Amino acid sequence: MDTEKVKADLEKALGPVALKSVRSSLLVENAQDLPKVAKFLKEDAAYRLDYLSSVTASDFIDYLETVYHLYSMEKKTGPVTLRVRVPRTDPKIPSLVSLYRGAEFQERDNFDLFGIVYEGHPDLRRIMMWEGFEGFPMRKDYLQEDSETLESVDVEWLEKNGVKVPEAAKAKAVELRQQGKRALAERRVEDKG
Amino acid sequence: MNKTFEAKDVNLAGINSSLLEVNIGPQHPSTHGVFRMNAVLDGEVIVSLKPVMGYLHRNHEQIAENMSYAASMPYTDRLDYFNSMSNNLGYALSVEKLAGLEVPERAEYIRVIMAELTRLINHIAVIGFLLNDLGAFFTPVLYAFREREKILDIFEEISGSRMMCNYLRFGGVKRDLSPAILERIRGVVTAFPRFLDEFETLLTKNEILCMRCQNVGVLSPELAINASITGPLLRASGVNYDIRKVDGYSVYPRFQFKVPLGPKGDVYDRYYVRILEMRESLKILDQALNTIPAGEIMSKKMIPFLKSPRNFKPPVGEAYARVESPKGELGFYVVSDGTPQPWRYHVRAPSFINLTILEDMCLGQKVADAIIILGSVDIVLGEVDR
Amino acid sequence: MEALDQIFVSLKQGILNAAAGFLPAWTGPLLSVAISIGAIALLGPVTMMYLTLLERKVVGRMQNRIGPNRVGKWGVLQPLADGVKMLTKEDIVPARADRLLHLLAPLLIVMPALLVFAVIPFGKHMTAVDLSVGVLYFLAISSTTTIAIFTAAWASRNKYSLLGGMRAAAQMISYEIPMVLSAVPILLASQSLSTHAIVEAQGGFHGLQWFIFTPWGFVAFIIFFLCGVAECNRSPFDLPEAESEIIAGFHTEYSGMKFALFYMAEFMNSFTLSGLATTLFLGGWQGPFLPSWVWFFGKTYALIFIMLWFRGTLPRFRVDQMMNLAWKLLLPLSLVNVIVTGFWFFVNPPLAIGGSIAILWLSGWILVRLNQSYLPEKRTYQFAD
Amino acid sequence: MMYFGEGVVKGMMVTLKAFVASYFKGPEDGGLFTVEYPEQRLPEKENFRNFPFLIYDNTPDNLRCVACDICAKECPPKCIYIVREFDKDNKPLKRPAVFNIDHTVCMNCGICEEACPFDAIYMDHNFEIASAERNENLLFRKDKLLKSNEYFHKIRPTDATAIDERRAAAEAKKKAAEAAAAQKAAAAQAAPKPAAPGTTTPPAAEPPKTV
Repeated sequence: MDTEKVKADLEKALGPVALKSVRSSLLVENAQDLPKVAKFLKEDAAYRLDYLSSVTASDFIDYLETVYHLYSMEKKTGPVTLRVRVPRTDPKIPSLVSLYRGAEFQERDNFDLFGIVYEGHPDLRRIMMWEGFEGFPMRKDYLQEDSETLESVDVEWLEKNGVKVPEAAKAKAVELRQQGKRALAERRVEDKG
Repeated sequence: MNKTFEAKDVNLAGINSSLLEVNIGPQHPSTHGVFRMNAVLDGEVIVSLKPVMGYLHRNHEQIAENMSYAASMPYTDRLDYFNSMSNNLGYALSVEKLAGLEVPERAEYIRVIMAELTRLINHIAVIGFLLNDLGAFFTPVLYAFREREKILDIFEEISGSRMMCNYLRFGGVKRDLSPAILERIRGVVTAFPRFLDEFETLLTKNEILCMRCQNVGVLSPELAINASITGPLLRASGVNYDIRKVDGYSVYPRFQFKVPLGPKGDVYDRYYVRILEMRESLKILDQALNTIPAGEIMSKKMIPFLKSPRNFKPPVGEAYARVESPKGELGFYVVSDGTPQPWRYHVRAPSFINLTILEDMCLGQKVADAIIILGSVDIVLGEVDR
Repeated sequence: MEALDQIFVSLKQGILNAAAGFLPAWTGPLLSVAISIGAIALLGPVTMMYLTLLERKVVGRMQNRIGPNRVGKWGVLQPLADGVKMLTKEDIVPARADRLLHLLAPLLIVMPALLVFAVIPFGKHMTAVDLSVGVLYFLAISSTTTIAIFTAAWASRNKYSLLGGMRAAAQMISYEIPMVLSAVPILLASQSLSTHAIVEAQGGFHGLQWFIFTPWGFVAFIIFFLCGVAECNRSPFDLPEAESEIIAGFHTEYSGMKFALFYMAEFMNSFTLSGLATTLFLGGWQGPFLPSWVWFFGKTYALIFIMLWFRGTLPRFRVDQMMNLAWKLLLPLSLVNVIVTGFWFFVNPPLAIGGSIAILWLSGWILVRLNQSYLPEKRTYQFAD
Repeated sequence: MMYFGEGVVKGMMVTLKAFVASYFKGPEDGGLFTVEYPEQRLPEKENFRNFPFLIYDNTPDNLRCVACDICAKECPPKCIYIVREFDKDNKPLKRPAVFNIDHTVCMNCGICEEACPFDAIYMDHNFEIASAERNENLLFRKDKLLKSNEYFHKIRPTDATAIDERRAAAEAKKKAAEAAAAQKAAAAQAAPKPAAPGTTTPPAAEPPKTV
């Protein structure tokens, strides 16, 4: 479905909607009117896009993005791809669960791995990681926890269970606690091939 | 309508019986992997059921972002480890779409043959495990695995490994099918219907199976479409949506086959739609084996990259290709930034999304029903947790 | 043939005579009782061990595989290996379990299983205790296993075993009634509760006049056998220990020798119930040429093969379907069967045979129609393009 | 469906047929097909790939691997570790001093076999390498990895012969090229005068690629 025709229809039907076609998809400039666009595409007789195939988030360093692939099961027509971009600092996108029940788990998955908050999602919890996990693993700036160096919490736990912790490790733990830092592994510079 | 016991009939106000909260899983004989269901039971009837997953989460998508395109092909085998060939096919299609590669005729036919053989394996294994959850003590599973062995031997002969095939490459396949192998595949394909008939006499009209499976876990077509359910689950509810027909990817439009649809969308329909789908796959395999053309199996542009996969740099852009894997729509969304490593790699896993409405199907049913509803949804945790 | 038939009886007599030589007279009866008890105490566990092997072999063969054949020639020593493993396995008792009841439950379940051996007529003159109320004794003792199972479920303080215990209580009580009622026609026909007399009553046509060949006997046999399978929690009715739904049901928290006792009780129950079904319906040790105990063990193991066959093929019922089958199908059918037996004896033969078959067929058909909602529906599948 | 139990009875006939067939029928038509593993074995398939191994021609220190590190870069789980060998006055040699493959990490995907330009590393058939100790026994060092070309011919005959032919052809081409170059050098050295400036000397034979 070529994006120009879809863009034209949307502007005709919804009036002031900032749309920009990016490669083969349609960028909804302002995140807030995403539900309006999706609702129109779902109910309009010409489109009937009643099947949300996949909700994918990705991290482009200066913004976070969510891509929606919409299909119509009724008319068996091809994908209309919507795209929403939000700043990294406070990523908020209105949730589509009220329109498409299928987005429920996928939005939770994106929240868990990227930290994009989907407003209006009935039960926005982490789905892959355990509750106490901090950080969003799929972001490009995510640093893994360095498993070699011990933090003060680990040292206490080891000593409580009768394990003799070497002096150097204990000193490193105390120093980390004073600086208030977490033991994070630096990003191993992957040779770009 | 199979009258099941509704808690509402009996007035429990007088009795102050509390609800029993049971964790079914993650270590449980019939959750098909490390999958947990927080079930709240009123006697045997399920009042609420929250799925919990993530125990097998390896962050396959981040691993793929730190490796070259070809290096993450063996990892796609481990997504849904029951059908590695259709995972490979999905990934290969999305990268070929991204890089605009042409696949020679013979390679396309080989891919269709491999995908359909994987569909046979997956469906009989699923039916076998469903009967295991129903209590038939391993007999259907072992009949199914006896047939599965024959097909896995063929995979081992061709790709080198039974389940982790890593057989497809971008632009073609790794090794050609010798005439001897084609004969062996034809032998398996002709012997399969006889096994299917025997399997059906054992199961389809079995009164206990019918009593246990009919009108259990009913899924309405509207809810199925709205919840992005795909695969045999959707077609059992009567929605005619098969990606081999809709997208017509690879050389599927050249084959005549039908799409079976179920009338009611309960566990029995999902079981029987899978058996009918196997018969359709056998038709496709027959036609593919008869009309497979000769020719080379790798596109010219990709032969230099066989020796040095790290130098394969697709153009900047993104591509989303989807495949009708035996569990549903398996999509691969790949974003390239011109370097040999993908910028973003996302897998649209059918089992993960088919679980969205597990609770809706299980409310009001019994514990025994919840187990077979989960069995009929057919999840594999490698794909759910990625 | 007579010598071979009475070989065990003469063996016991020989021992008694030999012992009488140098033992005081009053020890005679004690010794005879001791020998009988010894025989049963040996027969019970050994049958159990070799039933586990038979089950694994038969179900294995049904699944195109060999079954245990590593320990001993055809896996003959496998039961010994299992026994040693069970003895050496650590016996874990859950922290918050009720320790006393947790220990008591396995004992409570094995005692009835062994007591019931007393009334089974293994051969001519080979019934341990020829009680005049044999069948009543059997049914009464075997119904106490429900309490043991529920104690096990409640004592191990585990949600799954609680579910299993509830299911066990519901199942065994609701299958007790059709089982007893299906034994009533046999008691009417042989006018006695003693197992010995029942077998005697089936002695006509040199040992082939079994009760199963009468219409009401055949229906009663089917009901009795199905309820028997349900009583010892075996295949289509193995809800109390449904491994795919509630892990191992009431014996989830048992390991080591305690678990072995549960296992032993289940197999001994299935042996004794098959034995009783043979006694009531298949003419116990009655048979044309072979020695009497060969006939008894042959028929019993045939019924046990059917139980294993169930286990190798059939899926499991759901709780409400299982209860419905007992209360709405088997119970009314067994009541009608009692009436038909009466009709059979007080009407002259030609009308009796036709009439009873007609009544039973009609009542069966009506009952199946009444349970219409539980019958499989016809489904049509379209093929879209 | 006339009677209530008809489906169940038909189903049980299937299992009874399987039970009887297991005694009288062969593995092909429904009988027993169990292969009792340690005593009997399934015929080994040529394309089966298990863990990689290094090939040497006739003596272990004449191995084909030139420590070019391509397979270590290509390996998805990064389980190959290579250190190049240096001779006395530390000039790099075309041989690996250390070549470790960690078998607990390797997933036998066969990408190193495809990527190796010197036919040095191929997938083995030996899968019985279970051991009690994980760190030392499953980290295969160079000596444990090296296997002869004859062994390669034994386990993968068709591939081995095809590779040997290709190597022999490349060898022959290289010798021919050297002979031509040597013979041309001799000719050029014997008669330098007649080389008129007009005739451009034929383009030097394309240096033999060692692929």
